[in-house]
Amino acid sequence: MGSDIVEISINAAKALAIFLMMVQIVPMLVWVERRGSAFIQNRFGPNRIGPLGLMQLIADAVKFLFKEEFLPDKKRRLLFLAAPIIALIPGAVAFGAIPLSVPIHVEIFEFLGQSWGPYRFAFQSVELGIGIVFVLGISSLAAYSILLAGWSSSNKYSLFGALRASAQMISYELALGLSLVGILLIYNSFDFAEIIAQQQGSLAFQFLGKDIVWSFLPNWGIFYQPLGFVLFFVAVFAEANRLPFDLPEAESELVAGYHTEYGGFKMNMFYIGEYGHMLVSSALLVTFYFGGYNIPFVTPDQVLAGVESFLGLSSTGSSVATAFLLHGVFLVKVLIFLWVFIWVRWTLPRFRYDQLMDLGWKTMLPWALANTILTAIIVFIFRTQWV
Amino acid sequence: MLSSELLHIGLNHYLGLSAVIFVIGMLTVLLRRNLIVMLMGVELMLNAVNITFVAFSSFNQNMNGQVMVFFVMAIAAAEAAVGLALAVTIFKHYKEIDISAFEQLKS
Amino acid sequence: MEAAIVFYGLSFFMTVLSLGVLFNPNPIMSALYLVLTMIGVSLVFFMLDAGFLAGVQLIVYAGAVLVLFVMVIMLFDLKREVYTFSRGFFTRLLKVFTGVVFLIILVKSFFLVPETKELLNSSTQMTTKNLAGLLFTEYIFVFELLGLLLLAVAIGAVALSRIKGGTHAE
Amino acid sequence: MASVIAIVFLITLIALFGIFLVWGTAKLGPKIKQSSLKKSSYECGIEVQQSGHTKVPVKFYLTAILFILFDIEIIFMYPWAISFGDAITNGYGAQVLAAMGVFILVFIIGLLWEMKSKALEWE
Repeated sequence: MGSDIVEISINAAKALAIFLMMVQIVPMLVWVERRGSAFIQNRFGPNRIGPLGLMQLIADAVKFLFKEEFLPDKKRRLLFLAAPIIALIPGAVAFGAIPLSVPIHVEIFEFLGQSWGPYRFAFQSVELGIGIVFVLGISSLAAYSILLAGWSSSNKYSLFGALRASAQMISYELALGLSLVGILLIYNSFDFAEIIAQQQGSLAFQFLGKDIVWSFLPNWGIFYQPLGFVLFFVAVFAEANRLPFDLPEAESELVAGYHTEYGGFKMNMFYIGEYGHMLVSSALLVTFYFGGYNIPFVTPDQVLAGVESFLGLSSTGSSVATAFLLHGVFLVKVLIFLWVFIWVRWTLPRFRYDQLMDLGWKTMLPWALANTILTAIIVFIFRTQWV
Repeated sequence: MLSSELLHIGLNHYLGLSAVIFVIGMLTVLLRRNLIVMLMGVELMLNAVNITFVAFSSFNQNMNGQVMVFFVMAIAAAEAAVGLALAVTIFKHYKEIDISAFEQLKS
Repeated sequence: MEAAIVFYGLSFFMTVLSLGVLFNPNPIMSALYLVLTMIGVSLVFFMLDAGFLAGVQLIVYAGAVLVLFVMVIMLFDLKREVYTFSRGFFTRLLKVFTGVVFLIILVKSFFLVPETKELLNSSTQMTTKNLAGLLFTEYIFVFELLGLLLLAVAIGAVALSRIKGGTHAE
Repeated sequence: MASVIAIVFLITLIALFGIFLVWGTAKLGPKIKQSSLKKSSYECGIEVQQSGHTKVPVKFYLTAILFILFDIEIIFMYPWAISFGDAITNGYGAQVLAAMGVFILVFIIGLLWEMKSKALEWE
């Protein structure tokens, strides 16, 4: 395949780094969630250990590791142990398929007396042409960890929590998948990088075959798909089992849902999975509706030229600097959405289960369908060359 | 000579893989007694056929095979839905999922 | 070289996993082995440059059909089976023999297929668009019929789930 | 090929990490003799009412069936959405739109029927 040792090792290191980033962001989010909810509820939150209570993360992790282990009866022990491991996979793999910045171009350089050819490293661990379908497919595997956890716990509350959670996830997956059809109609691509590339600069669209530019708005997907954005946003909450859709762990009815019988780090792994889901959802929201890693009104090429002239680096160096700058922009956008997730948790009350299913099947699905039809007709009218 | 033929992955390798999986699926349908596992065997067989379709389509640069796989997937899912709905109905009636318990359906 | 390693590794795992579906007496383990086989099939599709179908395989099989299987097994609360395989030594032998003969016939017939060209690296994006083009020109009738079929299945499944007791009420 | 290697590598990495964590908690935690009471399932402290597995409402599985069917219809919209722009520029956008219109009509009929037949009602 023409790949040499440098390329392979850098790709492996990249995959490792992105995975570690996902794992590292979880304790931070737990901290933000606890401090943030304390802030919203006018409390202090964890503030004893370290500055601002930041060391609480490490204390928690160590405490989780040294917890006593509970196991249910022998028959289902394998599945009981496998469920938390499976919970990690969808979030991390899906996050690996989302581009976090522009690809880095490395020019030919001399090293160890050999010249190493020009490289192109994508800022993501799995580069696929069909990113959207892959991410949807991988996230739909999250139902298994929940079902297995509930089934193997030998506890009726766990089982019901698991069934509720999986029924909820598959119901909202319909609205999620359908709300993306609008985005696909507008951008005509399954590739995240291509979708982001079409969102650079300021708002420009074709109207009856003529090009129109509105320079006061960035070229973001939300201006093309406001209804799709709302539907996707709500569906993403339900997919991540977050409040107001956290029925599976409704404490008043089901003890703690599917992870009632789990303790220690195994329970924490479910949380890593859930926060990973949140991370992927925020990244997808940013990618589809908020321009991805683009700085508003500025194209990545302009950023690259600016960096090159301003810092005076070589072309490789400026490519790396641009990639990390845009990655920072992406992270800021993602963090804003992660904060929204936490904010919503303390703002809205929980739904009742029949209301939840009604919302998914009878409200979201028809609206997503309406959004699809409307987008198709508008795209048809706007893009056709009416002579 | 043989090793280079083995290392160079061509169409026949994919067809061989699909043949193995197809036969395993077939044996699952033939040998198991559990109705649901038999349905799983049918899914295995359909997937083996899908591999064949995609392999031929990719190696011959002909998209018709992939369209057919798309249809097969849709029909397989419909088949699984109806099959499992029937299985649930039968289970509710006989409290049993063993295929030999359904012999009296004849009468 | 790496293609060979990936292919043989993947085929080995898929064969083992599908044998797991066949031999495991616990239905839920069979279903989980099947999930892993489906993910393997999706990876095979990736290797064959059919990225869109690989994603659809993940969504439809791994994410939907097998979830239904697992749910139904939980619904019935199926335990480890005492009698896994069908009765009769000679019947079993005959069935295995049929399977082996069938495998031999299949493999022999595949070697009749002329060795084709290299796998060209076509862009996945283009393939999906070609697929859609075919879907909406040549296969448009089948496509609409499938919509009707899915409607019929939806109605039928709901009707089947409504049946109480059945026709042979005691 | 590179993408397959990357996916397999990533999944292996995560699985190893998870196995390491599960193994670590099993090794590091205190070893306390597990009594039968401790092993019983947790039901808020009261005695266990029914052991583990109760019958599950058929409702959940009906939802899963309907999900599969609608999911496939949505999957069929994806290639359409991808190629719609090209179809418009090539001048046969109206036909493709009409074809999809019929399909979506069938989808809507299905959805309406499910609503009317109360298959989507949760008590």
